[in-house]
Amino acid sequence: MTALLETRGVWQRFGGLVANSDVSISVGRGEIVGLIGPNGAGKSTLFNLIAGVLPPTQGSILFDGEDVTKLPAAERCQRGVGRTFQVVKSFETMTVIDNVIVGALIRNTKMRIARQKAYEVLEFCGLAARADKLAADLVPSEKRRLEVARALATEPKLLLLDEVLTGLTPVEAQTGVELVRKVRATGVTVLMVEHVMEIVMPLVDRAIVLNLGKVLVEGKPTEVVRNPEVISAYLGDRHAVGA
Amino acid sequence: MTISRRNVLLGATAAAALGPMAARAQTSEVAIGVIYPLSGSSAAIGVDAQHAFNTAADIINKNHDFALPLAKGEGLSGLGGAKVKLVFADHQADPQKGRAETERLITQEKVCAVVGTYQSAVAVTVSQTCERYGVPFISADNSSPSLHRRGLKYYFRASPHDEMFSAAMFDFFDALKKKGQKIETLALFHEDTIFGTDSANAQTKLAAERGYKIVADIKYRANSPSLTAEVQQLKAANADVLMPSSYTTDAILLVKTMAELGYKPKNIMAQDAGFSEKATYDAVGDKLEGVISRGSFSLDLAQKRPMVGLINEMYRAKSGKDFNDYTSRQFMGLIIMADAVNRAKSTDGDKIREALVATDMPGDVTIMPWRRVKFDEMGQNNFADPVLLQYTAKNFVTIFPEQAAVSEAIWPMNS
Amino acid sequence: MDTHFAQRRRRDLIVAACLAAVAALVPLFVKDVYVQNIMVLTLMYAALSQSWNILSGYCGQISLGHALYFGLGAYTTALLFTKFGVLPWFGMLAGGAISAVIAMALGYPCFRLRGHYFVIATIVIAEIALLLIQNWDWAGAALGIDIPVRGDSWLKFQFARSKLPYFYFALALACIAWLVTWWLEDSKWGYWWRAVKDNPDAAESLGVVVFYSKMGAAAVSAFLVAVGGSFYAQFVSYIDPESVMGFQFSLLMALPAVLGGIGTLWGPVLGAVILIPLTELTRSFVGGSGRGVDLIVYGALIVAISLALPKGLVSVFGMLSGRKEAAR
Amino acid sequence: MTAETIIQSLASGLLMGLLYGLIAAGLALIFGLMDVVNFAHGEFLMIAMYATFFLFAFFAIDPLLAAPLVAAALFVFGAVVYLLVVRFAMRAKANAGMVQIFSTFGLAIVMRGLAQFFFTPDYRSVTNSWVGGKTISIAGIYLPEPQLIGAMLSIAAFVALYFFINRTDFGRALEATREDAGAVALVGIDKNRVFALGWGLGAALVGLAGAIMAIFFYIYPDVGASFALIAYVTVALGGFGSVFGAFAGGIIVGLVEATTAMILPPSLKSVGIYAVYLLVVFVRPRGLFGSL
Repeated sequence: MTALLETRGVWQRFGGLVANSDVSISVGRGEIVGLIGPNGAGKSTLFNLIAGVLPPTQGSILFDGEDVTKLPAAERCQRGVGRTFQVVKSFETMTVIDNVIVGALIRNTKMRIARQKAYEVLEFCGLAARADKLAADLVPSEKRRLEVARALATEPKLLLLDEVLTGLTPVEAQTGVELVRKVRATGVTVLMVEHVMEIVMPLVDRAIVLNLGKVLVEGKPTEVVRNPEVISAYLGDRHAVGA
Repeated sequence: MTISRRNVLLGATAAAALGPMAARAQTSEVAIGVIYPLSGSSAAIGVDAQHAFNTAADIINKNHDFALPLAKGEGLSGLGGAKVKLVFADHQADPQKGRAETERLITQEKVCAVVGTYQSAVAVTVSQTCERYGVPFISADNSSPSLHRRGLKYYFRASPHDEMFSAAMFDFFDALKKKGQKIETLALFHEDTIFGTDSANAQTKLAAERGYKIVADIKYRANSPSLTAEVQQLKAANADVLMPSSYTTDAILLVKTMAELGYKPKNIMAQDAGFSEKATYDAVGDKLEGVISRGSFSLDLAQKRPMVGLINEMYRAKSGKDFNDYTSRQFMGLIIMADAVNRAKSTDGDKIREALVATDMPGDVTIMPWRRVKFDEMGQNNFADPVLLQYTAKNFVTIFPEQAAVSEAIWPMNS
Repeated sequence: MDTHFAQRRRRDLIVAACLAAVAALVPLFVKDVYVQNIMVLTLMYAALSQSWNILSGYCGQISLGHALYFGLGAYTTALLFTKFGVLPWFGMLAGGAISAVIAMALGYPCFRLRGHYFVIATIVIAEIALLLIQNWDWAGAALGIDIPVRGDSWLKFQFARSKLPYFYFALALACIAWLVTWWLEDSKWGYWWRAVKDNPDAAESLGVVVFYSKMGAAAVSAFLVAVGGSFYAQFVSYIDPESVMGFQFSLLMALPAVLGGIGTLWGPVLGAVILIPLTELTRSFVGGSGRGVDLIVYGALIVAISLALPKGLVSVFGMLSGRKEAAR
Repeated sequence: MTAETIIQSLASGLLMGLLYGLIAAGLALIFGLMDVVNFAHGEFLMIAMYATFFLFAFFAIDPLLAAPLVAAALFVFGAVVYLLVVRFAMRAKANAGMVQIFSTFGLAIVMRGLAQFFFTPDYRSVTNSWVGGKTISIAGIYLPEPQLIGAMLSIAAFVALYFFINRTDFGRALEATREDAGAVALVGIDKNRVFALGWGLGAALVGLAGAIMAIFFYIYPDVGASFALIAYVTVALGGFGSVFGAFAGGIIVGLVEATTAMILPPSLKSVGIYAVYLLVVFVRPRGLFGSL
């Protein structure tokens, strides 16, 4: 079986700055993959390339066996890529259920069915009680979950999670971890970007570490955390040299 | 006539409750609607017009010894001495509002006639509305020639329109040419609304007919922040006569810009508007020595007809300004309308209309240099001879036609 | 589970139907043409503002150039009638269609712009159109188009004195604009537009093609505004560039929605019902002084309402859409 | 068309452009400071022109001498407008953009009404001022002195503005407040004070422009409308948030206007300006030098 997502030799340059160089990764169906790395490693850029916010300077991106390199974000969503945003982007003047309906509408154009679907997703994410609240009135952890709910409503094959667990209290983070597991249990593949390794390592099947725009290592989380290159990348070169 | 004490009391109470609106019920007043721009960018015109109309109403309603219809005696004798009551409305230069306000004047204020409007575009809808209600309308100061050619029965215009005005200008050119002056090229400078467009159309047609060459035809945007580029083209063309059709704002800016760019036109023959406004001469009068403007009024008529000077004094007491081309026509508009109401002996629209159709007023009982006031079948007075006025020594003097002229034209203005 | 929501929508519909029915009966009791005229204008502005609200309120693309579509509707109808004898009913549809197409053609480059850049682009495009018409001799240039009125005729949609036919047309137009909004509010378009307004990036990630959403909103909005313009041409029976395409018109169209409550179903109606009679009455009864008092009153009112009630008058009248209200 | 007319056109266009830049500078500053577009900008100009006129008419103060006085008066006026109106507009949590647009637009209408009420709708002009109507002729090219002075003042104002924003403590405070109003509050800077001063400064710039404009332009309650749209286009063309952009935008607008009038009928000359604006933002959606 082919991988669900594959990037082949992806480069992204912004003027003179190289954000991603020759990144080739793949995500198999049903996996939870963590994309980690220190600040400025190019995680977010790669994430945006996969989500279709911008096309790569070079290289190609395959999703579900098809080349989607040139497709815009909305089209990728249509094909089954759902995402969340690192800085939460709720539709603030809309209610929670309405936020999710926007996502659900891509699969169901009948309002009644879309609403039904949105409600189910909210229950799945534990937000049903908040359905009629304005998104602006949610607390930050609820907003994160709303992002996930919205993306899930588009019935994605691949869910891209951008630092959904960062900045949460341990209890909230644990709820988040369980939600991700539940999502995977429904057959959705998950690719999650996290800056803080400790949170995701117990969750992911496989971790890909980016550093300076390149893939440093990839493998099982337990192996990756022990990899000296990863440690020095996280601690920083200066520190490594100084020590 | 006996009036019971009770009725007086009732009347007073009603008047107190309803304010000025109660007055309309009494037959001792005849309401005439006056519709002008009283706010917005041409509010200055409307405010001056109010003074002109109030002056006319004053003359009608009080006893004055002028050889003007209705001046002697108080009120309208044909209606038992009823006083003329003016109801002012603001159309803000918007045709839709002109229409709505006219309807209000007719249906709510119960006016029996309407006078207006300054802007020709508004005159279109005001006259249409009057037509629908069978209420006579006098276009006091609109000069667009298309207005009376729309087959309206209740439309009347005592003053000249642009074609008559422009024809006078070309008559003047022809006369000068006969005297050996060289006039071959003309430069038209006109704003882009209805006034400038109509004026330029008439001038273009006349120039072709009479064999003058238009070397520059510059249409500019009204209230433009700068006229530099326009003036350069005028300067490059350097025609024998510059013929501007501009409102006050643009007239001031035009003259200032010409001075700044070192352009002294050989002659200026202006289509009234800004060039008959006091504000223009207050601002740039020193640069306008010798400018000629068409007009339908001249204060030097007071030399022949003293009442013109006296009435002007009355107007000045209200407004602080002399009569100009607009305010004089506005004044006459009300006099002519009131005269018709008086002769109709009724406030019925059709009767007033018949009286207007029958109007035949000799020129010397007006304050205008007109031959007479008599409307043709389209409601246009073709006897309203325009005059050409030249600005010299801070005054306008009539220079054309010869029978009205008080002095010879200075030509060219800048030699 | 969505009963509250469904109830609210049904209630909106019933309230609207009742209001329309009451409005339809008003002329039976109010015979004064001046007052009728104000009612016609109020309904017309309610319809225009409701239509403007679709693009600017729901979809968040603030246009201060909608006079363009209004003028296009008015000019298309008037030109087709005076030049080719095409009845205004067809002119109305033609004007609407042309406006919708032009709105999309202009949207193509403009919808990339954001914030004030977009607002200014809408203003200057309408200005360009105004200047072009003002200089287009065949279309009457500055002289405008005088639509001859020869008696009453439903076919030609012109009536010499009676305001009633205009009143009922304006009422119908306001109802249609309201119904279209009501219907769109609970359709995928309505959801997409609000999503686009709140956060275009997030909307795009959920499969909403932001660009098409804006195009759709622009087309619907322009079509309805143009029909309003056609109506205006028939109602006033004279149009000239300044009076149907001037910048003032774009503002007048936006004001009822802004003051009533932008992006809400009832805002434009409420705004128009309060604002239009007020402006007409201040002009008629204060404006005659020639001292600008009407402007002071009008302007101060705009400042006061926009500062005191940023969500519009609906927030006072408790007419915010039920879902939001429940949430507060 | 001779070379001379072309040069004259461009020279006049440049002078006019610098003046547009000066008029727009205050708008650019205010926008750059707090993302608020002042829709009453044209009316600020109108007030400045009236102030100049009355100083001249009643106290015989020449507009050139009056300019600093008018600027000072407008400074106070701008600060007061901020404190009375804009401050509240900026607090709006819902529909912030709309509230700003329409509260300043309403203010514009009130100001016009008040001007009509107190000053009457009559057209006023400053006559016989020192430089009014005077013109310098170089090789057949005429450069009117008032516009020349306006142009120099415009350059000086932009240079001063540049140093003010980049080199003074207050300028840095403005910039910092713009970046993060919450953070500056922590270091003891009062946001409202800074913004009020910013509005005052923006209005003072309009005051300078108005004093110069009064020398060669007519004055009446609606005069601002002629310049307001040009000022907005100037700022947007240069790019919101860039004061230098407003300067460049002004020059471009002036030159485009002059050029268009040579090619098309002059009544269409603003079409040139608008078309250039559209072309620029279609290619660069944030204007030439914009950061927002």
